[in-house]
Amino acid sequence: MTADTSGWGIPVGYANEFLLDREILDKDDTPVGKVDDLDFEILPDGSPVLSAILCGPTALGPRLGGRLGTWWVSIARRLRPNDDPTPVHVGIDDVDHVDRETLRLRITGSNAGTLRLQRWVDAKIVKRIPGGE
Amino acid sequence: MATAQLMADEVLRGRTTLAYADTVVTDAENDVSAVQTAFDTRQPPDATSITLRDEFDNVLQDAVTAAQDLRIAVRRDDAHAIRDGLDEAAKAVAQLQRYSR
Amino acid sequence: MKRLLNLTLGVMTAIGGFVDIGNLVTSGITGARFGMSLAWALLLGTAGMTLYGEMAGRVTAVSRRPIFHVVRERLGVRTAMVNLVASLLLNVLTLAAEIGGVGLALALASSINYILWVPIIGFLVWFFIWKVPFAVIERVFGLLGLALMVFVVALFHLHTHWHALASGIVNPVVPSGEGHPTWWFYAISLIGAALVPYQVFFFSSGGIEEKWSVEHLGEMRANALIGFPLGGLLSLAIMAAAVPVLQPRSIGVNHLGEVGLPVIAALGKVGLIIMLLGFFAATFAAAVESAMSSGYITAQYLGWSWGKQVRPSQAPRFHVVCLITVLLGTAFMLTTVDPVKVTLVSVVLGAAAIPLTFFPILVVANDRRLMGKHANGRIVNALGFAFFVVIVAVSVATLPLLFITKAGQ
Amino acid sequence: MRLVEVIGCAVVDAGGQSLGEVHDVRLVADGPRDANGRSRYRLDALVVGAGGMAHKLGYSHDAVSGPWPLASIFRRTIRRSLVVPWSEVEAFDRPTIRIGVRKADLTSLADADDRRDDT
Repeated sequence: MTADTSGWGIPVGYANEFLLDREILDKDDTPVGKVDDLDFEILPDGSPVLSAILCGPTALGPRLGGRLGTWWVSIARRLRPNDDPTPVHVGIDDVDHVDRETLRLRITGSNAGTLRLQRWVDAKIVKRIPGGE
Repeated sequence: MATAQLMADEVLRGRTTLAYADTVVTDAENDVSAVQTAFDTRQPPDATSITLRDEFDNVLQDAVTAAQDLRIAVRRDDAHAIRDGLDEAAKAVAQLQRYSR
Repeated sequence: MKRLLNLTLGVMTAIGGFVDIGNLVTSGITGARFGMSLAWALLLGTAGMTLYGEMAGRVTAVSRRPIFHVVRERLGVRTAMVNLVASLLLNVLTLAAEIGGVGLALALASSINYILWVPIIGFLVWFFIWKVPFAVIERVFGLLGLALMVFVVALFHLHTHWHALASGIVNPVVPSGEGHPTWWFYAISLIGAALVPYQVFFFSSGGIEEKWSVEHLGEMRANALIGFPLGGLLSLAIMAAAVPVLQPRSIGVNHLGEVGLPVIAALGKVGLIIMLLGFFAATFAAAVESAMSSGYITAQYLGWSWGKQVRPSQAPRFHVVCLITVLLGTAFMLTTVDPVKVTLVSVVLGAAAIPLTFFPILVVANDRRLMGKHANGRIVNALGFAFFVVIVAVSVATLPLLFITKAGQ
Repeated sequence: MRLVEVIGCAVVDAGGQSLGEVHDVRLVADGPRDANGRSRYRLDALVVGAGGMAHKLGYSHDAVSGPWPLASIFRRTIRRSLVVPWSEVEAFDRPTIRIGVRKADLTSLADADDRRDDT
């Protein structure tokens, strides 16, 4: 359709086939989450343009749908510091490239804001078990 | 019951460890007494079956006792007692088979 | 030379890893009760595990990503969530059964009631996940599990009627006095014992932990194509050994101790001790593997970091899921449920859940964008699809049979 | 607008005929440039109708061609998936999307011209 190889390495594609549910790795190859949802901004001409990758339990919940989804989101909100229902946004400028399996960031995971739960679990549980340093 | 008999045989032939034999025979004893308990809790429908039930219960009781004796003998590793227990068990099994026909 | 050693190690650990409490119990029960008339189910299950194990390993090595990523990408969040929840529940059930199995093995060795061993075993399982390197767990227990070869030796020492055994395998007949539903229930239990979901996840995630890539395809294939079938052979030996010793005396297998009677009859004390070592290693390894499998699939579904290559503080959520699984499994065993019953139910439910995992594997192994020239060939596809139809049928029949036969009574 | 709000919406064509639910979207990298000078992804079209599962599994692409007979079954369901350009959307009021064209004027996902350019 187009020879333009801009974008993130795949010029034209379907969300389910190259982006949604893919693993997100930071620039050091550390897993930082999954592409749980996508956020679009609507341009003045009415066309939606991808503005962020959404990540984390509050993004996943609505996709599960039904009672499980609602329940999932309410638990996830409680685990967040300020009961904030907005999921973690990974800005499109921080994305390096995608292939069909992974989405790679140009920043480290700690800057992407997706590792809050991991750090909490580490500090509150794992570090307190002998040998958990 | 057959499990306990086979196990006791192997004990006599010195082919097993006592711990293993003890565990197996204890389990077997529990199984037999579980059968008896299950049987005793059944409500017999009429007078003839009450008599029959009592007879069969006696036979079951013999089996339980035989299993107990075997277990005790095995635990003490007493060859003589094990042989007695085996005889007892064989009788109980023969009776059980008569009733199950 | 080192390569060859690795290969042998891999194959042997696959044998040891394949056999767990499920195989011990189902093979023992069916051999004692049905002779060799259900050997076909064991062989079928093993063939299926080999086929799909190889496929899963190939997808893992080529894409360098474990299977549960693929499950979510291809099945979508919701169906994958169903698979995740089902697999997690099964892992807890399987883990409980394995912990019970280790307890029973220790009880047979010590005559101390298994229930007293359960908390200690639970702790040890967690400790191994927490501290012991992956390769050590896999190799030490895989190799010790080979002690179960003693059943093969026993088979040669017993007065085995090889001809009758073989004809039992080739012409299966439902023994008189046994109902067809019961016979089919145990057939499913044997298929399920070979196809436990955690084994697929562990095999694949373990490949990532060992850094498999396309160059390791040969090693992976050898593990799957030699290891799993030999593991199946071991199960077959357990079944066959029960036939001459237990069946004529109509001894039913209700406890792990009865599974071992043929070895005692054939080989005496030495055989008994080796066998107990095998029981212990096989069930303990499986306990560790099923608990880790929970951590693996949860982390892979949600995109967390996982595994034993990184320090616990780098994968804290993975370790917490493993810990919770161990706690739940241990607590369940402490309710004094019969480990043998738990085993039967877990293998049968496992057979019902496995299509959700095998289906995406079969599809992805056909995706040439991902697999390139390593995609499935025609023969593998034909066999894979045929077996998939079989397990779907099994999965549909499982619950009705479970209730009709009251778990095979 | 989150993708989850679009997925699952029922699509109704200009004649009032229901086309099924949205199960995927086509993204084309021809939007305004981002901070790194790359074109941003624009939501170009909705994929509507049966075959969501088959599409997700990968069967809309030629590279997934087995195993028989699953491949041919899934291929057939994908033929019933329609591609609806976003520019045709007239009203987006979750859970319904109204479009300004008729079903007959839409292309099937299987005929979309970008299917074979990235093997």
